[in-house]
Amino acid sequence: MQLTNRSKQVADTKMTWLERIYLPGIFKGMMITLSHAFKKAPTIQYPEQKRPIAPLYRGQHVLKRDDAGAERCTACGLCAVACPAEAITMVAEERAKGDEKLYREEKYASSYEINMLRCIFCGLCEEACPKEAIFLTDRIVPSTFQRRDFIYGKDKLVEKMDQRIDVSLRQTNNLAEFKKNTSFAHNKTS
Amino acid sequence: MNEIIIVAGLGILTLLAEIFNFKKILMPVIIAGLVVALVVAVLELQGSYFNTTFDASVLGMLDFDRFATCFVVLLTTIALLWVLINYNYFVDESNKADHLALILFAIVGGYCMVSYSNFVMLFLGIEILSIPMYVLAGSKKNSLRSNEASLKYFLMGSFATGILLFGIALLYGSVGSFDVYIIRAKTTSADFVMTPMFTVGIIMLLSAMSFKASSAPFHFWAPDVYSGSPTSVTSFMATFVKTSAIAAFLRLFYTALPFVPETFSRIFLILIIASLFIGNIIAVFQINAKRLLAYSSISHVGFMLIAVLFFADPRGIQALYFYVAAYSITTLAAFMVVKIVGEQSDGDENIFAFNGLVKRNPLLAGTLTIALLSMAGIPPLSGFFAKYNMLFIALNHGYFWLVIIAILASLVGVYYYFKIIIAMFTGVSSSSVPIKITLTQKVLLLILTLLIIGMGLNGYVLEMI
Amino acid sequence: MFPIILLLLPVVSALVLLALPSSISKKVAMGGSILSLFAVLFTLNTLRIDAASANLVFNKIWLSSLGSNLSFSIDGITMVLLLLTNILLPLIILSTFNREINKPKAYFTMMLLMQSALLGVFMATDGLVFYIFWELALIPIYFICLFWGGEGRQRITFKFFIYTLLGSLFMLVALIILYQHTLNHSFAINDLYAAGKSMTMEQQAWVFWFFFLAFAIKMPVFPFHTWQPDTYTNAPTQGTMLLSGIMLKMGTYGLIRWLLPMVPAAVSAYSNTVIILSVISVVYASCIAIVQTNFKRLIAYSSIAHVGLICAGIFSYKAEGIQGALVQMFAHGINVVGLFFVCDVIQRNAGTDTISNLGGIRTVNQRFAFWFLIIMLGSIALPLTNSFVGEFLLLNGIYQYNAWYAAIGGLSVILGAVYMLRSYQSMMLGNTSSNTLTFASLKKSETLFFSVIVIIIMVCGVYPKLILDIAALDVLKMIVH
Amino acid sequence: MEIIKGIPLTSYILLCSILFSIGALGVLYRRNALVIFMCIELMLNSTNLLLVAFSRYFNDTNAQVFVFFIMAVAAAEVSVGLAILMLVYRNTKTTDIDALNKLKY
Amino acid sequence: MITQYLFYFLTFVAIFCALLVVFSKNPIYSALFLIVTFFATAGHYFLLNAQFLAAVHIMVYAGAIMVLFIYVIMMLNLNQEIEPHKSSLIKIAATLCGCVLGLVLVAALRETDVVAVSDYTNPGIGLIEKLGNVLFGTYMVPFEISTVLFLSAMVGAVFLSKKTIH
Amino acid sequence: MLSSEILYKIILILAVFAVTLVVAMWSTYAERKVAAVLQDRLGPNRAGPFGILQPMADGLKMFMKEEFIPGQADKQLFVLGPCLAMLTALMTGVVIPWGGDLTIGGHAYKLQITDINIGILYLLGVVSVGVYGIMIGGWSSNNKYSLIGALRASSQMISYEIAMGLALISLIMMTGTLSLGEIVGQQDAGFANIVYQPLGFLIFLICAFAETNRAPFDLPETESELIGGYHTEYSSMKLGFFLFAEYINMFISSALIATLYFGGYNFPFQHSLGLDGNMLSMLQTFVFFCKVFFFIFFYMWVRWTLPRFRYDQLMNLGWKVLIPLAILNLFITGIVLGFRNGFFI
Repeated sequence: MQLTNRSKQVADTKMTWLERIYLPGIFKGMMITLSHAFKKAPTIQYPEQKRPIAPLYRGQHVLKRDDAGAERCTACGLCAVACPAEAITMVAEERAKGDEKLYREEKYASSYEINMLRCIFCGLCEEACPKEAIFLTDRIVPSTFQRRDFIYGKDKLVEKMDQRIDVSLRQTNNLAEFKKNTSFAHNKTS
Repeated sequence: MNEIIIVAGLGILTLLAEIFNFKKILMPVIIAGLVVALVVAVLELQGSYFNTTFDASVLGMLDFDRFATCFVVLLTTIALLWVLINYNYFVDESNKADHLALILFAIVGGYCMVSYSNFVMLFLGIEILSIPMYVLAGSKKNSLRSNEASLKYFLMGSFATGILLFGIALLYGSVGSFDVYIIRAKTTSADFVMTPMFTVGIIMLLSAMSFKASSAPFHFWAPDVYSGSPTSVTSFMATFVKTSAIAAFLRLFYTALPFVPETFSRIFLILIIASLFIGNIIAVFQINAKRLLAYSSISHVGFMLIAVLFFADPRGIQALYFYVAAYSITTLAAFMVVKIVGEQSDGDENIFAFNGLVKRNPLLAGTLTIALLSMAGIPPLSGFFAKYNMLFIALNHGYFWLVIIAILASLVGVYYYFKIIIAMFTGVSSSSVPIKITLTQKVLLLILTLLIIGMGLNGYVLEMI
Repeated sequence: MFPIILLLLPVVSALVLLALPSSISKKVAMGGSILSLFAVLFTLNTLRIDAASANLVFNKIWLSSLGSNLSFSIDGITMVLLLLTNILLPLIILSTFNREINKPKAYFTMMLLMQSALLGVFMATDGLVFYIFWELALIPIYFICLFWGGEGRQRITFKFFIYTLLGSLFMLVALIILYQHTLNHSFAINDLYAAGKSMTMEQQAWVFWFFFLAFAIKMPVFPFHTWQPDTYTNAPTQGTMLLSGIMLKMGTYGLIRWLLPMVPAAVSAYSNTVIILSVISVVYASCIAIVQTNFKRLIAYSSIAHVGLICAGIFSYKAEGIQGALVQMFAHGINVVGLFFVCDVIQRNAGTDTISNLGGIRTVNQRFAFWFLIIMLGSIALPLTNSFVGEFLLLNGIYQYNAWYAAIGGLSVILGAVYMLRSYQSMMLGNTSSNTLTFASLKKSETLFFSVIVIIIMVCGVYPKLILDIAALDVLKMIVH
Repeated sequence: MEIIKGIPLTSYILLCSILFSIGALGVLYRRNALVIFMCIELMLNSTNLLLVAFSRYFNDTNAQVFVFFIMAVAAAEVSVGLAILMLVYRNTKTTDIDALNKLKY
Repeated sequence: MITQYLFYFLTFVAIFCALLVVFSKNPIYSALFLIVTFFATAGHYFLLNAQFLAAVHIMVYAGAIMVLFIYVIMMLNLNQEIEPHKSSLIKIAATLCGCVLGLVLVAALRETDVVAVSDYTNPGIGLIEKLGNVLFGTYMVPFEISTVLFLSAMVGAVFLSKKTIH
Repeated sequence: MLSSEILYKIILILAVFAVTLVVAMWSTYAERKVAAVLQDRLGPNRAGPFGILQPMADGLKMFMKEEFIPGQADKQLFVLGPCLAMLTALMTGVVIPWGGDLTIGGHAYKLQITDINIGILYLLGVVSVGVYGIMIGGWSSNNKYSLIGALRASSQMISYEIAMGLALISLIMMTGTLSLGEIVGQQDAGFANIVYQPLGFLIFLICAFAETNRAPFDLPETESELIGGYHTEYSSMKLGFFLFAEYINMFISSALIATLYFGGYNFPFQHSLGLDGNMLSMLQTFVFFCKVFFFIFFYMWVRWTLPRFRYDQLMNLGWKVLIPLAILNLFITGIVLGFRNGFFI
């Protein structure tokens, strides 16, 4: 069964004398390597140069706040259910008096963790989220030395008020349209 | 020199046989080659051909005088007989070519040892002979005994080589040459003073040479090595190697240092007496036939050294030549039988293996009996004439007590030789299966027997040299 | 020519014997030995006609570098022993008829080779050749004893071998010493004689004692006899016969031919010692023979006694002594072979040779007792038997040397009579024992054997000149020389 | 050349004797076949040095050629010797020569 | 002057290391000290103006022979010497023998007055040209014969090292 | 000896050492750079311009690393190993002629530390001793991989030394001298030796690769099977010594190849340029280093082209191919020389 056209038929033929002394073969090989010396190196100097990334690139998650700065997440758990890698865990809690500024809903996630080593960056959490709370961004999850550092808590996931993260870059028009639909509860302003 | 070329060529041919796969016809070729070497040597002996083919530079190192040529004839004969006797040994041997090549190279070494006229050749000859022997002693690779024999032989042999070399160096230091004739001229000149260095050198040379000839008290290796090595190899050691060593020993004085045996006669006497007694007395307690023959060979060296001591006697060299010849042929015969019998009893060469041999194969028993009687010095076998000559020479020089000692020692010798004879004739063997031997073996046994009987009765060998 | 023919005849018959099937070995051996006998008789004839005949001498260049030639010659003294050997050998072979012999081929070959070697010893006139045959004679008898001997033979035969070898090795040294003193470096007997005479007293003494050691062990003379009784008892009958009948004479012959003329000074100096030894040997052996319980051992000891007397006679160095020795050697050979055959017959029929277990054989087998009687009387030197002449002459010779020695030596006759008659009495007379009841009658060959022996005993006893004449001239020559 | 001036030949002879004796001592003293073998090499080496010294003081090339041959032979001997040692080790798992006692009666 | 100091230094190194060869517990140390001894000897060769031999000595002994030794030690993994039952009696006897031999040699050779040639007008004896001429002239035969030696050593070593097939 | 000459020699020795070390240091850089170039990469380029200071950084790193000696190791030998490797590597430089004569103050100075008459033998001797460093290091680590690496190294080096020696003997037969200075001088007069000894050159080249444990003969330190071979247990500067020794060896063997087969510091038409002595010497030295650098490059080039041998292939190549070839070469050389010298006529 021929799968590609690049396969080569191998035959156990006896080598000729010239082949057996190997020198021409070696010479040929040397020339091949040498010829590569004159090719342009395709290296990209990373920190300085960056490759363009795909518009749909799915990188590190972010838990969005609403415009007032309250966390959108209501700890419904849909994202955790949707996660095929079971990377998301959370603990829900009732909003205390006086915290209305902090949490948009009456219920909130007192702890929200994503294990970045398990996460496969499929984006299903994003799709499952009814409150437009979790989004995947184009940021790269940085490497660290310890395993535990890859379990991202709210400290790393929730966006800082002074460094708002623009998630619109990856949002397709369809999605934007869909999310603008006010018939859904989450788009209602309180 | 011609023989050296022929045999060395044969050796290389043997190695080529492994590559080009003509191992089947190897044995006949080698036998033919050895026969040619023998014929050439005999022709050289008669002075008719081949004598002037090499120029003086060759002769500066090797001197094929009558002494050398005679010993070459003897050595070639021994080698030829050995190869014939051990024909079977090589037939079913997977390393046939290796073995044969080693043996042939060893023969070259032997030639060098009997014909050297420069110490370089003596040294090289000894080594060329020894190195194949070290290997062959261990050629039964899975046998611990063979390994041990090889290692012991090797260590002891190298040690002796070291001593030999130091002796040569000291000799050189006091004389200033390696050439035997120059040494002779210098040492026999009137103004030669024996310095301590010269003396020490001579003593070291003597020790090393007596080691190679396995004379007591430098004999420790011999019994172990003889009994541990494969029987064929042992027979080569006991005949060819010993002949070469003794010839080299004698040649040392014959060519280079004619006055030494007289001056150092006390050392010689110690060697002789120690060999005679240690060899004979320890042999009495042996139950392994090969070990027994090893000790007996030590005692024979004692006899041979008598001739070395008195080599200046008009019959000294003749007597030694005859002794060595008789001893070698006899030993070949004895070992041939020991080997055949040993094979029958799964490599066990105890004396009990010979029990009732006369019923199992009268020819073997007969040959061994004749050989042992000859070794014991019973007339009219060749061994008698050999010993007779030695006693004669000793008496000639007034060493009456030495003769008495030799006689007493050889009486002890009779005891252990007869132990085997008695075992053969009266012992009850564990198996009564007749031992089958091939026609070639029969013929060889007969030839050897005739040689043992005939050599003494015929003055040819004695007067050859 | 004769010597070599005599030497080779047994060898040839041995070869023929080897080639033929073993069932007829006995007959072939017999034929061969009889042929030898005829040859020796023919030689005797030649000797009588012309003692200087060239045919009696054989000389061939051999090991010239060793100074040795193959030289043999036959004179009267030799002739006696040749005769003895060649007469005894057919008899010894005859004694095997009606006996089962294991491996007959080898057995008879050994015997014939032995015969050849013995003849060589007697005829050799070259030192080295003599020595070689001397040793060569040892080999066949050793193997005969070793292979066909009785219980414990390994040790006993070995002792025998070592003893004799020791002696002969010393003889070799003596020969070499003599050889070195010869003028023209030769082993020829006359050169050796000359050399021996030219040597100093001390050298002669060494040579003398070395030779004597070899001969004394072979004969044997006290105190070198310890190998002998055991070996005689242990060897097969034929071996014993060879040993006692012929081999023993090698020693005495050696004394006459090789020792006495070789070193006269030493002989005259030491003959006294030797004769004393011999006389001791006579008395000692006789006394021991008296207390023997085994008949074979008894004969062995008697043999020592007889030989002792012969030795003493020889060393008296008188014509009578030497003549007597020769006659007695012949006579003893015949008698002792007869006695051993008697012993063999008894052993075969009664199954034992212990004297006390036997008795009354005469009542069972009268003819056997008769044969035994005559042989026994011959052995104790009754007048009209062959030994009488010998012993008489011997004692005469010794008497001329020293009367006391003769007197003590003469005891041997009396003591001999004592032990022989006593043993005859207890074996042949008296009551039959369980062992002797079934004593079978003699076979034809046995009768033949005994009759030949008895005839020789009688003839030589009655007409000793037969033997005396052969050697008389040569003995005189030797004494005068 | 005055390079060896001031050092008598005797010094070299003594040095070589001492080295030789140390080698011999080692052969007797040690039980390990390998070390014994090394000590034998030491002995050969002392001989070489002695010959070279002689050659220098006698102004003779022969001795140096002899040394050449000794070296050659030593090399050959080592190859065989080590092969033997390996062979023994393969069977006994030791190079202690005291462990080799099969050949006593 | 400097040659004398060199001589004594090299002598000291040679003897000291030779002793350590004998008395080191570990075979590999013995081997290494032997190499040092060889180097000291090579230094002596240089002092004696035998440069060619010195180089060959290093090549053959240090470069080939001792490498083989160390190779074998490594292969057999003889880390620590196993000499459990070496009786002290044998040790003492051996030491005695060695010392006696040394003493005898030294005593005998102490007073040797070898007549050395006084003029060293021919300093080239250690040079390769001279050696080559002698080796391929006078010593032609031994040179040729030594090939037999090497052949046999080679065949022997190969034969011994081959695994036997049953 | 003149004191100025001694001073000159000392300076020269120091210079050669310095050059050797510098070349070796930058060889490590060159290796990575060449590898990158041949593999369409950029290679080190962070430390300094084009990463030229990379060796410094590496060296610094080596020095800063923890000294670690395994507990079961033989302490003294563990330290001795790398030292020996380094020592023997450095010793080889003394006989190589780096250029023509320099005339300073009317006195001619050779650009060669010493021109001993047995130069080639000296080289062979030192090279043959070089294996000890690796063997001792590998053995004393008390680690299986190290031991196997050491065994491989020793057997490989011994095996290939023979072929190398034989190839050199042909050369020596032709030139009739063992002195490297003379060999170079002869090539000035005639052609470079490569013309006469192409086969010998090839054998020498291959053996040089094997002797320096360079790919494709880097069996003693195969990462994939032996985790680094004899220097598995080494760290810090001791490892650095081993690596360094390898690069020095590479440098020296390149220099040797250039000297023996490519005319040394000579270049065609050098005398027709009309330069004065010192200028010519400078130029010659420059040319020589160019040749050397080419061969260093060649080493690296081969490393990134050819796959590593299997161990049995290595031995087969050495014993069954190279040695017979070298003997054949010797034979042919002998016959040709015989004809030239009229031996057969």
